[in-house]
Amino acid sequence: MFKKLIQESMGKSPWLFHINAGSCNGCDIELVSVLTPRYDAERLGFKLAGSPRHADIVVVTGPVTKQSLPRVLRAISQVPEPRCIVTMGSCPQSGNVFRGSYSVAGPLSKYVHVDVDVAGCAPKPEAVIDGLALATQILKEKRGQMK
Amino acid sequence: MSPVINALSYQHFPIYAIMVLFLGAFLIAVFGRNRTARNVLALLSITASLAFILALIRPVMLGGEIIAYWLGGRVPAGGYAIGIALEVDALSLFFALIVAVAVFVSGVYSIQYMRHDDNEREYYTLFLMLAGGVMGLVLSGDLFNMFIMVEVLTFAAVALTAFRNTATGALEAAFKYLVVGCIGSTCILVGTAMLYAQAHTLNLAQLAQLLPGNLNTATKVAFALLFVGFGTKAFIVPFHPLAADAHGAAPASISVMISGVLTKSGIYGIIRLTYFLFQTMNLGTMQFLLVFVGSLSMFICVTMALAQHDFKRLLAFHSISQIGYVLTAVGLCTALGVSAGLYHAMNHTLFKGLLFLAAGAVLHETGTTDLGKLGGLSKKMPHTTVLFLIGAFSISGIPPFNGFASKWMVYQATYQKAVESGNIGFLLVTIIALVTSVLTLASFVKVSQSVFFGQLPKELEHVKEVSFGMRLAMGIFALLCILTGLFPGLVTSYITEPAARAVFSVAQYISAMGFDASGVAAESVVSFAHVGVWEPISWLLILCIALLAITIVAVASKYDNVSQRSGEAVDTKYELFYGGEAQEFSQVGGGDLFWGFKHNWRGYFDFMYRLHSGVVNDYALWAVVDLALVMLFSLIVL
Amino acid sequence: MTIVISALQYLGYVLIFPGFLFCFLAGMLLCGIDRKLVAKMQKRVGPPVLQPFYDFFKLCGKETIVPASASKTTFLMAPLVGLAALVVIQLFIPVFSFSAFSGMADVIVILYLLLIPAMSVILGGAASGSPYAGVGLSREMVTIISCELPLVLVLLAVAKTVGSALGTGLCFSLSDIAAYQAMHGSLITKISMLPAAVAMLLIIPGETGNHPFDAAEAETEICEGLLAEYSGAPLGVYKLSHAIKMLTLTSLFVALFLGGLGTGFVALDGIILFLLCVVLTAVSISFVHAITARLKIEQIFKFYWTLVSGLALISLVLAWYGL
Amino acid sequence: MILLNYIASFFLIALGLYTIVTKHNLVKTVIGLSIADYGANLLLISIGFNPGGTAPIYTWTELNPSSFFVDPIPQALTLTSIVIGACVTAMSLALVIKLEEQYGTTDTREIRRLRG
Repeated sequence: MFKKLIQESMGKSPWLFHINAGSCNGCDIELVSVLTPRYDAERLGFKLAGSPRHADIVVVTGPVTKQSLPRVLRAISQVPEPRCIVTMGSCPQSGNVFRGSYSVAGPLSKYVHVDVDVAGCAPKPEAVIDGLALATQILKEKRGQMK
Repeated sequence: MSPVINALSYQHFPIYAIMVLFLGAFLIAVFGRNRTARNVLALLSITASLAFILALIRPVMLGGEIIAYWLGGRVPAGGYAIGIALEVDALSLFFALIVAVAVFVSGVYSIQYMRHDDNEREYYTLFLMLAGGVMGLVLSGDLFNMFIMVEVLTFAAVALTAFRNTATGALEAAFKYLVVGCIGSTCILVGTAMLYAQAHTLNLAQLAQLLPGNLNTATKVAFALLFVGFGTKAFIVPFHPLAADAHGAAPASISVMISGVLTKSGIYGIIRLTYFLFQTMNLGTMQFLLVFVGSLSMFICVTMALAQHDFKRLLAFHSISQIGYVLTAVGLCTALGVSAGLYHAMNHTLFKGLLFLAAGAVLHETGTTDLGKLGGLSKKMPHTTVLFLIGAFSISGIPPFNGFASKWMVYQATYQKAVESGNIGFLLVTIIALVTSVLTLASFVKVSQSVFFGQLPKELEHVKEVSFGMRLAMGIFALLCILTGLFPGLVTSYITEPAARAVFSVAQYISAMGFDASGVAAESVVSFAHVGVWEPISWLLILCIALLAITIVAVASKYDNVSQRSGEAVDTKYELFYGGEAQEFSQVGGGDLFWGFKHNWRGYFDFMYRLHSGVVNDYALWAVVDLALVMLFSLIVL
Repeated sequence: MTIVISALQYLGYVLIFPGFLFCFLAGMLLCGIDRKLVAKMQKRVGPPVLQPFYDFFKLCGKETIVPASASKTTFLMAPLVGLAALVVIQLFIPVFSFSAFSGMADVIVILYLLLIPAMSVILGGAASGSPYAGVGLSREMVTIISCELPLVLVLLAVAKTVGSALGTGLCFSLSDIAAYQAMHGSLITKISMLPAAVAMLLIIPGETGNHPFDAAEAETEICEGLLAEYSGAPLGVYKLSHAIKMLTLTSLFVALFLGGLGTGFVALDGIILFLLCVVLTAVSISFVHAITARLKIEQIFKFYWTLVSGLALISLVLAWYGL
Repeated sequence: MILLNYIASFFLIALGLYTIVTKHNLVKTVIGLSIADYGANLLLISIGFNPGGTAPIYTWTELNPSSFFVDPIPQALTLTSIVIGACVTAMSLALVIKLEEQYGTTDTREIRRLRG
């Protein structure tokens, strides 16, 4: 019973940790707007956590520059299992307008398994919420696969 | 009765308890070249002294007997005491008990702790002289003997403070202590002389019989001189900077002696002086003096401690802060207050001893006590950490350790006094005491973060746990801390209340020596009634049940199934979170940990820092000003 | 046989009411209601009221990472000790006329018992070795110092008021305070106790570390401070402790100032207590949270040692002169 | 005559304290301590003085109610006190030498590594 309870809870209380991997700040602002009264993602249990140790979902924005790559990977590795990685905006998926730049190491999926991609430059808040909701479902599944 | 059996009667135990220590000092000075002989002699004499004192508990503490012992059988002739006397009532025995226990543990600790020092023979000689001096002081029934013992212990303490004279500040501390200590001793001598000129006796009991009611200018001045003299021994404000210097510079085992034993002898002197010799404690103004000085010591020293950067110096300031509690509670002149004060005095010896020994263990292994250079020792010295935490919780008054039990009684006593006397000043004292307690906690959080938790500096990678002997000594103190905290009822009814009752039975004290006590009021009705309730055993039981229940739930739900780094492989998962950066050494700690607090008090701290200038002339000036003020006070009030 | 029954009864107190189960359910609900209320005040929908339960169970299902530089035993045991100590405090606070373990601890003891959960957070954080925890520790300790002075003044004021009314001079026992209020009505109806009650309301968010006094666990600047390295179940236990602390402090307020509203039926009293706690939480935690921004640590100290202490001192002086 | 003794003894004590408080040289501080000590000793010996009394040296049989002698106790006390004073002076001078070696000065204003 407890296992089921925990698995259910896993889908209802996803805490976010936001990593800026060289973003232009457009997506960052959109992510914050998701938590504002208008969209209020907290009604789904979303909360911004201060430390990766507390997080369930890592939201990465920006094209993953060479400077930020080791830091992003380190922070992601410090998130306890089960965890989901969500890329937000087109940059971490493809590099967007920064593609081919000498300083860009992305896309992120070259280095870690990315669970959800939310495309757009910047994605609409509705899209972000949709992507995060999808991530919570994946989180729940991952929890189910754990012992 | 045959002489042998006579010599084994407990009547002789007080003098034995003193003499074994001095004899040990002498024998070590003569035969102490061999390490084994030295250790055996030292251990034997401190154990014997402890045994003699423990054997006296039954007749004196429980039986209520007062042992009057005339050296050489020279009993008073013609109503005047001509011989040297020892007089042991429950109060003396209480302090002797503290002394004996502290000396014993400190001695056990010394054997391992001082192993790497040279001149160990001199160390043990002086150590036992110091112990014997304090023991003689608290068991003496004679004012001049008290002076001699004060000189012996001051001398030994100064020499021991300077013992590691290559360490920073040891000589300086010793010199400052010597100067102000000698001013104090001279005060005691002059005071003794003036009392002798008036009463023509040096016997405490007879002085107690003659002095009250016959006060003139000379005796009033003598009171001030003796008060200041014993004040320097207790290091109460304004003598606290010397305590900080001396405790900080001395070896840890001697810091235990200075803070646990020497300061108590000062408190003992003040109690004897105010409650017995002059019997002035029923005066409101006299209570004010003690409570005022006590509260001042309590508060100034705790704030000074918060600003310290050195482990032992911080402990030294706390030592005086706790002595402030004792003096405040004793100064209330209520049965509960005296009992609380004595209880706290005992607890102070236990937990402060433990903390100093822990500081010594850190110094022994790392070679420094600078809070800014230490950190993360809990992984290297787990036992010392646990023992230190027990001491820290005790001194900060976290239940169920002993500091809480006695502090709680102090609050009860001060607040009760405030309500009974209708004096709002005592209310302020209660508040100061409570706030001091939380500031104490704060500075021990600072120490535990700066020394035992946080990150381990590279230079301390080689540190090991201290040897078993040192841990044993700390363990004894820790065990006593827990026991006296868990059974406050037993401690108060068998140890502190007889002692407190003795404080209020001056008439018995006088008549036990064979003097006429008809002029002195008989023992007043003494009530130890509390207002509050606190049952540590039940609390602990409930806590254990709760903790057990939580732990069972936690273990059942695989709480302890944690992932932890295996092997030495570097895995970023188990690094600390540094905002994504690689882990590097960054220890948050040191003296200024509580900047949020200090910022608001910066004016006060700047002022205090300028005041504690470290120049010996300034401290001497404080002593002289204090003497002048107390003299003025006693001339007006008494 | 009777011993077994009474032992079971006490075990029931510890485990069910007013011990664990009650603390767990009521504290979590309180926390959920608080979050919902703050959301409503900010014109948001807000999380479901049961959100703290979801958070707790989710955290139980997460991996617990012990950092390589942490002292494992302290790191893992500190949350459990803190939780147990909090539950025990709740046992000592009477539910109106009913008190599970009366005559075992008085208000001064409660004052000190409240330090144990705080110590558990501080030591647990310190044991993790994180510098964020070091900064958080400093701020947490200063917050404790800040709250201590006004809390002491409030408790002394109450002790004096009840004591002089009962003729004993002073009264530290919580059950006596409850009994007095049952006879003479709540203390908050006394003019002299009003400033103390207001002070106590301002102390509650400070003691629990809620907004705007949460400098110690500011997640935006020092990554939740002391809790920065905690993950999984131990973090869940800390979140639970935080929720129970809200319950403990609000029910302490009820015991000190709002006694005498009980009915005599324990179950009903429990519900009334909980409702009062909800109201108090709404006033002192949610409302303050919604309208203020986080204070700096030195501002917290100043606020408590001047304004709040001043209020409590007024009460104490009024009580002293019997007004 | 005896009054002069008392005045002198308190003057000596005050002088000693004055020296300790105002002089910044370690050796002078030690001298101040000694002066204060001498003052105390003078006070002690004056207290026991009876004008016209003989030395308090009697055998048991010689002692009778009419014998008039100075009080022996203060003399014993003074002796003890002098011995202690000598020890203290020796010790403090030893410390002064060591301090001079370590700090390179005997000025008390420079010897303040422990402060605050």
